[in-house]
Amino acid sequence: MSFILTISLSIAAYSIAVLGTFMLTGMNGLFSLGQAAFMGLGAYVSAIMVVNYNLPFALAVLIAILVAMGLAVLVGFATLRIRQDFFALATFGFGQAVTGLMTEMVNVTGGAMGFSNIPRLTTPTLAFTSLAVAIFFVWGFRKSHFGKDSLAIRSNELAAKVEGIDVFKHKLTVFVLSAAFAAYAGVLMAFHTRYVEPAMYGWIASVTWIIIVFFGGRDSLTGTVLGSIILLAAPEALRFTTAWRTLIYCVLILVIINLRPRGLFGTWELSLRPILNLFKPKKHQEVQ
Amino acid sequence: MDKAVIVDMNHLTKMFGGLCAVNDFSGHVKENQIIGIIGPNGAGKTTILNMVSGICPPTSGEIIFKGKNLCGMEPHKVNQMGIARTFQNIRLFEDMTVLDTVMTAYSWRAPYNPIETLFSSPRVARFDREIKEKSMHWINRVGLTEQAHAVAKSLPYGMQRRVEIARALASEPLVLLLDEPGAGLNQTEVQGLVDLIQDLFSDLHLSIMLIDHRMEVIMQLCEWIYVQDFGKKIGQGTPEQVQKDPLVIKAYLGEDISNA
Amino acid sequence: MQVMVLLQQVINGLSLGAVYALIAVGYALVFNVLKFSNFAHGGVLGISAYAGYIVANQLHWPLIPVILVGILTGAVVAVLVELIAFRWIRLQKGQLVYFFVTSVTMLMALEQVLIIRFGASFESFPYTLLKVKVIHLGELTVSITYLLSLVLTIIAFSVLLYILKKTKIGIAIRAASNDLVATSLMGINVDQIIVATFIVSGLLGGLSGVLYGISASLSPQIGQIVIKGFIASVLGGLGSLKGVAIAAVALGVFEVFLVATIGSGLTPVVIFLLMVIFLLVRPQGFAGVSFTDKA
Amino acid sequence: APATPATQAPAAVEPTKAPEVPAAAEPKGDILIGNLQDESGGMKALSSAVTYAATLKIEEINAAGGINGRMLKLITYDTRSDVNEAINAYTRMVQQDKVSIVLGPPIANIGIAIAPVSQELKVPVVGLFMDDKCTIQESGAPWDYMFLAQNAATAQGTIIATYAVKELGVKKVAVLYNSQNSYSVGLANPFIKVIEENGGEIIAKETYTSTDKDFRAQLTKIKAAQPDALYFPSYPVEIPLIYTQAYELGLNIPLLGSNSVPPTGLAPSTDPAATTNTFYPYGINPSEPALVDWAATYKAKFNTDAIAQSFSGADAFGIIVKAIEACGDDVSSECLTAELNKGTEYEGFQGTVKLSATTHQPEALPMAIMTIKDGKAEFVTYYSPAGPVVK
Amino acid sequence: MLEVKNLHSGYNKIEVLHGINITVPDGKIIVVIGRNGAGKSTLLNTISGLVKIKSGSILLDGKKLPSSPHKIVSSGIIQVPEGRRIFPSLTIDENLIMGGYLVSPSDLKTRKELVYDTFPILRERANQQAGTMSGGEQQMLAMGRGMMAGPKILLLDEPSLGLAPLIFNQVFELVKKLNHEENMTIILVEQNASIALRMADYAYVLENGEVVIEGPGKALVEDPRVKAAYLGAANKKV
Ligand SMILES: Nc1ncnc2c1ncn2[C@@H]1O[C@H](COP(=O)(O)OP(=O)(O)OP(=O)(O)O)[C@@H](O)[C@H]1O
Ligand SMILES: Nc1ncnc2c1ncn2[C@@H]1O[C@H](COP(=O)(O)OP(=O)(O)OP(=O)(O)O)[C@@H](O)[C@H]1O
Ligand SMILES: [Mg+2]
Ligand SMILES: [Mg+2]
Repeated sequence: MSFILTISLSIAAYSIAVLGTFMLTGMNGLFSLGQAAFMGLGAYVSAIMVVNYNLPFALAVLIAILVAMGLAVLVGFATLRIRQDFFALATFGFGQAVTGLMTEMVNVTGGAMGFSNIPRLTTPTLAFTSLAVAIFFVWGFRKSHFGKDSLAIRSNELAAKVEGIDVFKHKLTVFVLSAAFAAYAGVLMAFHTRYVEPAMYGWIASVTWIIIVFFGGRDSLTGTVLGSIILLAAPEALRFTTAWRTLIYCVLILVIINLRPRGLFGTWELSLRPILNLFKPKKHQEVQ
Repeated sequence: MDKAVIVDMNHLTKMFGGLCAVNDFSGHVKENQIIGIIGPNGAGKTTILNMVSGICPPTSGEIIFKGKNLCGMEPHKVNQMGIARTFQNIRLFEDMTVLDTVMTAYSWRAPYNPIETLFSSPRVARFDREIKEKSMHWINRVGLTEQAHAVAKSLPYGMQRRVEIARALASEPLVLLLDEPGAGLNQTEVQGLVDLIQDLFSDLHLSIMLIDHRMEVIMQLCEWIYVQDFGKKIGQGTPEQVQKDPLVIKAYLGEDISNA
Repeated sequence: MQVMVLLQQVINGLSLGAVYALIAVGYALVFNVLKFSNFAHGGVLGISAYAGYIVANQLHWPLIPVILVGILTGAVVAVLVELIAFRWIRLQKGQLVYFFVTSVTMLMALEQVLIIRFGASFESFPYTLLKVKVIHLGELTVSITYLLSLVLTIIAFSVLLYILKKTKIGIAIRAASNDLVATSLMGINVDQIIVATFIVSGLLGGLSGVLYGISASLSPQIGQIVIKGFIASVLGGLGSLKGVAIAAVALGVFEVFLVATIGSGLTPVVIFLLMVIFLLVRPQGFAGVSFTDKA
Repeated sequence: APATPATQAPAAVEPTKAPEVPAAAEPKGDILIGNLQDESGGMKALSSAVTYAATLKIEEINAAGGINGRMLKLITYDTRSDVNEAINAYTRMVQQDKVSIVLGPPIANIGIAIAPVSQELKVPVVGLFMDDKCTIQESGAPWDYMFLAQNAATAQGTIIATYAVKELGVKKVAVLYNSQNSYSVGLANPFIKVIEENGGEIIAKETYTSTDKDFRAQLTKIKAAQPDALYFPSYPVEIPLIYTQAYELGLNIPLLGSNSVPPTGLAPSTDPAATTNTFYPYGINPSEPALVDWAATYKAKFNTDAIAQSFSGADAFGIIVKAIEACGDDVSSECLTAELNKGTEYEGFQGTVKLSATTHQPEALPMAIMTIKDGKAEFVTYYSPAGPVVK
Repeated sequence: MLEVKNLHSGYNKIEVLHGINITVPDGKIIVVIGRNGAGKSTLLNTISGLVKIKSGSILLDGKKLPSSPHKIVSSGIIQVPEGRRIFPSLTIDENLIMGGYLVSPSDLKTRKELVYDTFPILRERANQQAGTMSGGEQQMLAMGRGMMAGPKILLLDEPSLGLAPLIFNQVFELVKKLNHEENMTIILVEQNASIALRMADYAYVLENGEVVIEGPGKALVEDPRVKAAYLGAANKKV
């Protein structure tokens, strides 16, 4: 696979995880330091299913996502009712526990040596279509009442409760969905790099996705997607800066957030309406 | 014609640490009735509404609504059963327009799950359109038509109160709890509010529990009034009775009520 | 013999807890007062540790000046962090959550600064910095750096509690955390108050950085230990420094016992479960104060 | 409207069959050598050693007129010790920069991850990743393009285990290793195996994690088990800590280490009293005059001490250079790979490195057993799994 | 004397006040009334420095006011803001200490006593977290906190909000008392126009960010336009 395609494919896969974080942290203000662990779960479970148990890819993917969602339900159930910073702490602990188990269960996971010999099953088509579907899903989700509920809960939980919104259920739903996104991204990555190791899924990775969401703009889906592409491509683009690379990357983020405290794109959304309107017969013009 | 009791509060007590905010309060609201709760600051009025709306569970006592005890029920359940409220300290959502704010009150009725939003099924579209229309209706009712697309939090204080009322109405409740809706309105505007509540009341067959310190609001609207002081009920009755009650005058109204 | 091993493990746990506690104070100050997770505190800690290392290793300064250098560096870096990562956002009335984002970025950036400057070699404080390293109590040993941490933690906590509860500045710091606008309406210079908060937190960060650097060896990632401060702060309970201290020590003791019984591999799993159980039965945290906004 | 960046997906286009292997390099251009290292991550210290070593060598060669009149150029890409980044970087240096050979990192996980990619891109990697999996496939056959320039972990673990049993006479051994670190795990496993095979007994097996700085819990437990010796294959950050803490807890037994102790020993970071009774295997004997000289040049240039990876890195680079020289005008990946497969002997700092065609690892490279006196490293003997070796 | 001259101000792009002129002589009570959204709070916030001046000026004794809120406070202007804005996680006592941040320690004591005497409930609850107080109690606290500084000029934005009738009267008595006994200049924004206008030395009616009527308070009470728009309910017999 060509270099550009390799990179784009990783960006697409990671963007899906970032979209999960967008729903969870951007829209709902829930900070999870364990999202990467869900990615790891997706990666390990699917890889083990395919490599050790010869399951078909699609089935393995399904199982992996379900496992991640199931664990998200458990973690969410225990922690989403209590204070928000508890959620951050609990997800952090969960992430540590998951990577701990990955390291410990050497017979199944290969431990610190990682799990290799994964076949290359992630095609560019699969990755890019998946990203498109994911974006489309989040877009629809946000436009629906779930989006408004998210905003309401984020800014005043009590008021949201007294108007009938089941805040706990909502948060759980979002958390489980975001876990599914992360897990699926993990699957795509695992079958792309063909090697996974526990160290890939630490809390720093989760934090990176949070940064991406806020960099692009937590109130803008367009911003999140573009921010995600920019920041995921940046390390490659900045290669020429050699050892300064990561520092420059950090400075870039700091500068942008300082200049645009609501993220690069603020609340701006790319709209296809003007384009669509071009194709619409004149008489059908909507009356606003 | 005797109306049936819709919310029955029995021996409600709420302690905060050593402080008894509400002490053995009993009372009820009947169908299509407006009752008032008055009393000095800190008397426990808001706390009563908080208990009814599920925000703070009573230390003891029970609240019967539709044959069920609301105590220990979560706020969203209480709302879904048909009790909506406004807040004394306004609680609006950051960055949301008036319309969006009001629409969220319909969320829990949505018939679709998150996955369906992906396909934008007709159900999703239809529901969203319907609640938009309904929400606009409530916004019109409280007179905020022009402000529908303004960010709720940037509105002047008086209008923010009306956003809260619209949001509560959008829950399509049987019982409406209003905590000082008249605060921050001038004397002419207060009259407008009274008329609004009166209209809503008769159109929607609501039951209303009302807290206010503006006597013109309470006296014009309420059929029955409970008077609280230091957490204790010190009197109840029709507006006329309460106004003449010496205990109430001493604890709450003061000798000279003409200014109020 | 078994008893001695057990006792030694208790000492080990308390020692580790003392280190965590000192790291947690500086973190908790900003966390409790300004209400956001200031991971950049880790960066402050890291830079200070290296600053102490430079004067200890290259200029051969003795312990006390080395610690002072660390403390001062901490204050300076913390103020810089405030200027770079928080000031602008605050002036533009940005939301609090962005502080978390910039603070983590700042942690990474400061880490990178260390990597660029020191990443190519391994550094440790010279062992001669501390003349006596351990105290022997019969068969038991207690490390001096840990004792130092313990004593300094207790002092830092007491001073901090006093400042926050009893002095005007301290109350103003807490007021600022509630409502910046209302604080300025009291005639308080909010900028100064916030800088003051960061200076205090930076002083503590510098102190813990040097001490941690001495007891552990140096690596540019040293700042990530701030996560222990985060854990302790959340478990401690919002608004309570005492709770944070207890939580930090408890964390140290648990870690040591779990490592000694079930091994390091499964320790995070059990810690996670314990944490969840603890949060479920005691949502108000160790300190037991819970503040609920009134409806 | 959906915020789909529609422009994002020229997806379906399969990679056109771009020549995945660079054609024979244009005459007289620089010879490009890829260098896959951690420059901004946690393993920078190890990686830099390799880069520095290669840089020194290149300067030497280029100053002497290059190879066949062509200059060598190192293209270094940062991996941040991140596997994905490493794969991207490798792909990039192969496809965009058209390097014909790559100097690999001293990190096993990256070696393991790169191996299947190298099988596709067909550009050889010579590195220091010590785990067997980096050079040998599941099937037992070597990865065609992966080469290891120092003893594999198995060999290293075996040598110190054998030394411990045979020369130090230890029976009951404790092991303390980092279960999250492939280097540590990779060394601990063969060590344990050899000890047990030789009638020894592992009476305590304790692990720690990468962020740990406090090993007292484990050491207290180990002390209670009363072993004859403790083996701790650890990274350099942890070594002084383990020495110090073991000493403080009164663990007075031989401490067996791995090749991450700095060649100069542990002064001034660690109390010499804590390091007196210690033995570890080393790829080189740092007291050999040639090495001392080179280490001095190295230090003068980079202002940091040469470590084990500097020497083995220099050897890895030397092997690459030797292959390039052998290929003459045709510095293509095919030729270089073929050359590396020939098992040519390379005289390096580590001795005579001869890459086996079946494992792509050096054939039986004896190691120096080192000890520490007054904080300084001291050579004891050369040793191979079979016993002492005289060089 | 405080003079607001041709003041324009507002939020971002929206201009709310369009050329306001107000004169506040020392020792007087000035009342500002107006409908919801007329710009009353914006006016007070501009004086306090919370809202930026777009054009025009605000002069205190002939000198321009400093630009940052805390400096304006040190020049003797204190606002009791709309919606109370007490510090919820601080205790009552600490809230009051904050109110007297710029006051000397001995003054602090006496002023605190004054506040506690005025609102005994605050003394009773001195160590309660302010956020858990009832709405009216919080309003008393906000008022008390404003008194702590002993300002030259006190800006009150709807101080009667949520107060029970008895306390309500007490607050207005307090305003008069502060004005008489401490010679405090007071700018009062109040919805309860009839009572406010009666105590005003001079009053302004704001509509859509402009002063539409002004005059001595007593005169305005009788003004038919004011009666119709702002005193509606007062005319009805309750
Ligand atoms: N969460 C809480 N913790 C401690 N005390 C509380 C809490 N909530 C309310 N209180 C106290 O309970 C008492 C009753 O408060 P409540 O808000 O019900 O009064 P209210 O009658 O609504 O007064 P107002 O007319 O001023 O709004 C007050 O003294 C208040 O300080
Ligand atoms: N933060 C803000 N951002 C944008 N517009 C605002 C903001 N605050 C107030 N406004 C607008 O400024 C105008 C004046 O508001 P202001 O709060 O000054 O009115 P007010 O006279 O105090 O009303 P009330 O009697 O309801 O308190 C209103 O149209 C309001 O929508
Ligand atoms: Mg109330
Ligand atoms: Mg106002």
